Amino acid sequence: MNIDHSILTIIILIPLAGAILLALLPDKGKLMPWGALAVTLVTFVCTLHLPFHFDYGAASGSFQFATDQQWVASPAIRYHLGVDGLSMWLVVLTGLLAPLGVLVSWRVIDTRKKTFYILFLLQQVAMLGVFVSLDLLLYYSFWELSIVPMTLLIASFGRTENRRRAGIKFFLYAFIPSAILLVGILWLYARTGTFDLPRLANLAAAHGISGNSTALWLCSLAFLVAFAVKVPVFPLHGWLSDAISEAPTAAVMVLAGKLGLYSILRFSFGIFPEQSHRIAPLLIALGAIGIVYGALMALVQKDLKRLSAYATLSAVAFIILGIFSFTVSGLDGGIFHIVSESLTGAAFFMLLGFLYERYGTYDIRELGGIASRLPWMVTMFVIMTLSLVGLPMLNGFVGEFLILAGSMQSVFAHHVAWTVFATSGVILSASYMLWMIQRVFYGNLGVKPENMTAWDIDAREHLAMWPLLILFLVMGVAPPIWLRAIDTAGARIAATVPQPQQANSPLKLEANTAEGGQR
Amino acid sequence: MAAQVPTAYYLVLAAILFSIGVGSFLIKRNIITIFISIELMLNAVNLTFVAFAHQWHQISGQIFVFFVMVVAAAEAAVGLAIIIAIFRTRQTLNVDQIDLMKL
Amino acid sequence: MQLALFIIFGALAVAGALNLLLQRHPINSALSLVVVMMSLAVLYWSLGAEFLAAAQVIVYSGAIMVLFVFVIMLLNAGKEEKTTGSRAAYIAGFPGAAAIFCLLTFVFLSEQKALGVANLGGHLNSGLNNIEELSRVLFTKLLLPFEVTSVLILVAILGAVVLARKEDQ
Amino acid sequence: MSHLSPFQIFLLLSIVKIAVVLVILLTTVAYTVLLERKVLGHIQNRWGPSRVGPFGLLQPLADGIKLFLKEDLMPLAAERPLFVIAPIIALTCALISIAVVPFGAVHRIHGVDIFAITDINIGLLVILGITSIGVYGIALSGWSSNNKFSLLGSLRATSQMVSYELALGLSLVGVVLRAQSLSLRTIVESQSAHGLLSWNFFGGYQFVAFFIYLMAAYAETNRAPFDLPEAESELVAGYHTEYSSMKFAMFFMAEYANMVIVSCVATLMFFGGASSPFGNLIPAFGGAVVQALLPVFWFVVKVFAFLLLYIWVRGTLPRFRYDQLMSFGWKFLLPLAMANIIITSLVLALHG
Amino acid sequence: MQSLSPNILALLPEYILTIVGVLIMLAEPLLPPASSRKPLGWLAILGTVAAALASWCQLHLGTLTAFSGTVQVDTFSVFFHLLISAIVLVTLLISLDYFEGSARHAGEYFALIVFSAVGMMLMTCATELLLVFVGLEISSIATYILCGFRKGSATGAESSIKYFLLGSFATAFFLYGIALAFGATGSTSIAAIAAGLATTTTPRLAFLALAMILIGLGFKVSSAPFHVWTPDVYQGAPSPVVGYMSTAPKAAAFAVLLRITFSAFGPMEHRWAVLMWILAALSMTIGNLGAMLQRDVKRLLAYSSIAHAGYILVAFTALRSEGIAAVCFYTATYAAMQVGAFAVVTQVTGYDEQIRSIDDYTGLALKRPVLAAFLGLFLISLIGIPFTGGFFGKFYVFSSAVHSNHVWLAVVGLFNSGIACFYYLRLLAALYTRPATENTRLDRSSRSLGVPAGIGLTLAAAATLVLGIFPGHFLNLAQRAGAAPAPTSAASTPATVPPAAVTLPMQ
Repeated sequence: MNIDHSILTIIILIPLAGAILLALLPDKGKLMPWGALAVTLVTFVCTLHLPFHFDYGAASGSFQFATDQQWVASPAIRYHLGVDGLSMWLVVLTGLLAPLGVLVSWRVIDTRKKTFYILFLLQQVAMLGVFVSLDLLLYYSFWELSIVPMTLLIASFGRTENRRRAGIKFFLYAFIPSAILLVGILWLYARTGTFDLPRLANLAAAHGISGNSTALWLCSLAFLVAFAVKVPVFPLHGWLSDAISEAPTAAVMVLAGKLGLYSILRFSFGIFPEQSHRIAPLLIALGAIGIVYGALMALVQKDLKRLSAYATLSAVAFIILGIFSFTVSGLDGGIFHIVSESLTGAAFFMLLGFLYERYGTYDIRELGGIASRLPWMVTMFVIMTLSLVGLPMLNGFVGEFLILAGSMQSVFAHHVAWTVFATSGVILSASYMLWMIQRVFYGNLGVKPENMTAWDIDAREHLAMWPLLILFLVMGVAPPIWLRAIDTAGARIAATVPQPQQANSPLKLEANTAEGGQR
Repeated sequence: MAAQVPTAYYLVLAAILFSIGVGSFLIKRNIITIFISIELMLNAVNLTFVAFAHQWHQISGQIFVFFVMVVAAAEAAVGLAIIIAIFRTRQTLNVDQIDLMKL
Repeated sequence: MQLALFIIFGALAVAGALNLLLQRHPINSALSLVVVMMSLAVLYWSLGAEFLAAAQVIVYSGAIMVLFVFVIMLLNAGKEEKTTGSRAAYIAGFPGAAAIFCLLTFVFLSEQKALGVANLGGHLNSGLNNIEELSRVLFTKLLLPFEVTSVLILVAILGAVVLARKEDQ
Repeated sequence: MSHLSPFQIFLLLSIVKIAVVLVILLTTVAYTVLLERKVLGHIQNRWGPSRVGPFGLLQPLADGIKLFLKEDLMPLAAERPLFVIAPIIALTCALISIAVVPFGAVHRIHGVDIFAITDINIGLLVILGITSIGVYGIALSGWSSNNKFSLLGSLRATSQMVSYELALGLSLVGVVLRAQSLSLRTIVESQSAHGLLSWNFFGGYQFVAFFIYLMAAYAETNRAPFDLPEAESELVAGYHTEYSSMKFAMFFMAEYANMVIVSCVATLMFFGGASSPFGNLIPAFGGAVVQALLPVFWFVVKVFAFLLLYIWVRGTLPRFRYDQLMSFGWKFLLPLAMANIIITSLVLALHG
Repeated sequence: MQSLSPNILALLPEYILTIVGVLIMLAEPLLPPASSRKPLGWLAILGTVAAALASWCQLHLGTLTAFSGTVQVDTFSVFFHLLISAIVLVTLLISLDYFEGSARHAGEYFALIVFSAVGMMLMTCATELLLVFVGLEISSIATYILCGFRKGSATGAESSIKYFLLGSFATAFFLYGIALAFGATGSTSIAAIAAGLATTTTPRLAFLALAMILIGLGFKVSSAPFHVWTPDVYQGAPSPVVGYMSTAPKAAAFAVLLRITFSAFGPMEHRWAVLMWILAALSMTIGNLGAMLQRDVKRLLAYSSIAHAGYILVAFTALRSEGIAAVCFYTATYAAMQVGAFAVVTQVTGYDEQIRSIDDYTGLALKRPVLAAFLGLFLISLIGIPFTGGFFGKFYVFSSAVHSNHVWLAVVGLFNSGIACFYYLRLLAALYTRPATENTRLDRSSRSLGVPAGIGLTLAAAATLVLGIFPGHFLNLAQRAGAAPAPTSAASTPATVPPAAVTLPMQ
């Protein structure tokens, strides 16, 4: 039997089995973190199977490593898994971040380790499930499931007394829209009799879902809103700063961005192409506003965690801008940026976590002047910052550049003004990040560093950070490794747009680069 | 002597009794009286059954009434036992004072 | 005759029911209900349900209501007090009851034509008397409900025993 | 009377029947009291009433006049309407039952059966129903007197009557099963074929049922040995402590009227009612009038025998204790009555 | 087995349970007063298992009618038989230890539960409203008593009397409805009513009958606006009883409601579907909003049960077989999680029920992690998170509603389920957060989890999970139940005499 057909199931099952195993083992010493580390590493190794056996030349739109079995006969729910260029790297990314998450939690989590690691692994199961499910209901199941462990992680392992509220807030923000999403899914099923994504996409392309355009429009909105809250897109970000400032580092690393963005790309664009096109101008505008708003808010934060939350908001807004441009480069850039931003964000949160371990605070005013004491720390912070602000040769640049280029080319109205507006976000992000570095690491010694002795990055932390730092560089200098697969997906989505005057674009070159990588 | 009464009149009589029962159920404050109101409602239902049984020439309506009586007897036994139990613990039969559980 | 019976005993029943509603002492309410029940027994008889008329007197008036009176005497229940709850109940109770009454009456009177008229005696099937016919159906077609009633009564007995027994045993 | 319509005849005769029966019943009640006092006296080795009239025969009259002329006391704390209604209920219920009792063979004048006020097909149920209503009289009298002895007495009486009503009703089921009817006439007829031998008591093997009935009936009428509700030594006089004058007389009459009814029912159900104990052994003799009155004679004799039994029992047996009374009713009579029903129905089912 | 008469075969589970109940009743006074009543409990459990097996066997017998057509045992009723047996089983397992320490009439308790199960089972297989009524009363009366089973507790008696009064009130309406249905069609058998309605000359009467029946059964399933009794009763009654009475009688009542609406009043579907729409929307909204205000866990779960009744009512607006299947499935999942949740509550609070509010549950995960994990699972299922039964239940219900074009009802419902997670989460988060001050109340409940209760909890949890992960078989069963034929008027012909046509002369 070819392992290709079961690899995705294996990837999902390993963390699940690990969680069950941990539940049965006694919570003694470091047994839990070691166990979790082993499980996550094995998962990661399995995910690496995907890029090595991915058929880069396969027809655009085909799913690989697919398995398709009946789950429930009636209603026709199928156990349909598969990945394409869009999701493959996200799976790998999720696999990579998990062991890192275990490593950063090593010391922070000292009570109720069992609960923590079980929830963490379940969270991983849910995320992997979301990325590989091709059946709408299966997907929805994982999507909903992903909320629960996260809520519990926030509510039980949050930083302050505010944790319970933050957890519930996160849950409500995530759950209520997805309840409406379920109505949408049910409506689709009632119309078409299938939950299968490829079939739905084909039907959509053939305008075969429903003749009722209003209903279709409402349904697409149900989808989009649910995803947009999870991203979060600008006005729906109410949960983000609370959740990020409360959640433990390992949870924050996977909190924002990926799931929602992937879902928009996969489902909104896949099932409702026309509706997505129609709403694109609005989303472009929201994206641009989000970029600037996030950056401005980050600029005035006094709390590092909140600052990072707004930085995240700004970064995902970039991606929104890119993907809703519906150009090849915008989409490619968006997808690439999802991966790259996740890595950068993870690094950011990990470093913040390290800092907190040492000084017990996120308050910028209490820190300062630690560069001399913690040289490794500051180095890493600076590299991460440079990646985040989009320095060429690092990963952030590739994504941002492609996105801005793509949105310039976009066929939809108002784009140019918004793109220009959004570009200012790049400058703003540089300012708040660098200012943050300046305030935290240089200048006068803060209250905390003065009174506390801290150790520099230790071996375990090195082990966690270096893979990311290396990846920053590799992704910056050799994006085609990633773009090769991503482009198959990006191009397919872009192809749904009635092709207009793309030829006159001044930035054709970059798109070519991407296409070059495809071969 | 052969004056006939429309079945509807019997039904209206039953409706009157039923409504008085409902009103009494809602208005009365003494548990026993409330229970008595329920019995009145059941009686109204019985009258309806008998009237319809007469109209349809179907004995099953009368049998239903018979069962209602049996059930009412069983209910009365249990209900009054419960009432005695509550009187033992609370020393009152006023529903407004039986309010340990409120929001 | 039918009309006379209906008017006399119908009026008596309504009067009893109203008295039930208006009396403040539970024992008076209980006795009013006995009046209602006895009037209904006569009406049953006039509608050809002799057995039910007897059963009404024996079971309802003779057993159930005696039990009520007995419990009222046992608990020495006093007059109802007016409480804050009762004002709210008046506000909800009267309109509710009136609404139900209007609805029911409207339907009954509007369907009056289809419902036919009642005659004294009202024989169901000629040749059989009421009790024979009743028991014939009861022990053939409706045998199961009849048998199941024994479980019902068993439960009631069990319940009465459980509830009435003192806790300290 | 031919110028009267059948309905008018029916009405007229009915009224006459009711009046006659009522007078006879009340007289019987009055003289049962005298009988009781006399018999009790003899049992206790004394004379009993002997001053008023020959052998004291006018004593009931004197008692009646005395009660009638007594001051009618109305306790202050009593619930007035109920206090007044209670004895009326008691007496009315006691008297109404006689309406369905057939005290002679079917004998029609102008189509009207003259030896029964009415013969309806659920006669037995009517008697049971009316008996059960009678409880209200006692219950309400005790409660409305607002006197603890009365209340206790009436509580006792009520629970006693409710308890024994069950056994009483069940004891009659065997008879009904045999006769396959609830009409008292039919029940009597089912026993009249071979005189004494076909009575339910002998021929119908219903003697167990009869004893259950007898005991339950004694309890129902609050008579010794089940006369706890009015146990003088414990409760003053039970539920009628506060009653005086005519109201008291009503209770008194109700009690004795109930005795008469119970005796009538026992006669009808178990001893062939108005049928002759010799069946067809003795050939018919006398004219039509004698033929018509002979069953009445048998009926009266039987009822009288039961009344004597009542008095005899009262003179002989001590009173039960309350818990004994209850456990006797529930734990002995009731199961026995059920067993009797089961056996009777089995026998009937197996032997046709 | 084939040689048995259908009269025995069709009611085999009921017979078994009745016999077991009588045995328990007889054995109770024979046991010495101080001895444990556990053997009686085990006897009841054994009987329930046997009854469940008997129902399972009935599944292979096709459709049976018995007792002159008053009973029809088909996949539909077998489904509910199995469900009720399962609920009873778990309840009994949980209750075994509940009475430990003193006998406390536990024997009667088991007997009452078993008897009430008989009543409910009869309700689900009856095709004659008279039998439905008697069954309903058996189960109701038993439950009234069970509510007041903790004697000397004022809240228990209060809950009992409230349930009793409002339950009887509802019964009167239900009966009135039956009387009017009888008046409109001349029969009280479901098939005959359906036949009679097609030709009725009194349509208004029929509609009134339906409305009255809906009011009566609405009380029994505690759907708004007939829900007023629910919170008080649930709060005061013993916890294992609440778990039982909030599921099994509701399941039976829903079964009856299904039979009455889809079969008896099938011809009037367009009219009652509207009523159901309103009832469903009201129940969901009132239940969820009410639950948000609660601090007492049992009250919270009571309001949540109102909301769940609303979800189930949603399926009544759907097409026949699909709607029935959805109701069956949801009822089963709801039963699993609700019984489970109350099982945990039972374990936490014990007999004296001192641990009431959400705050009392704070930090349960630290003290009793296993119980907290169970409760967490049930709460997650109640919210409707995937891979638990609750999700598939909701999915199926709303999918059936959407399928018959009630999209807005689905929107209302799912929006409601969004609101609902707020209060479930408050409890869930409380379980998993460390209390600000040491929660001493929980220490008192630190009895260890007994084996029977553990089995019961595991069964409920397993059912919740299996229904969520592998719903296939069960859905299949529910669909078979949905496809069961409507009762036919084989033995019960409707009255053919047109009412007004015949007026017999006076005698």
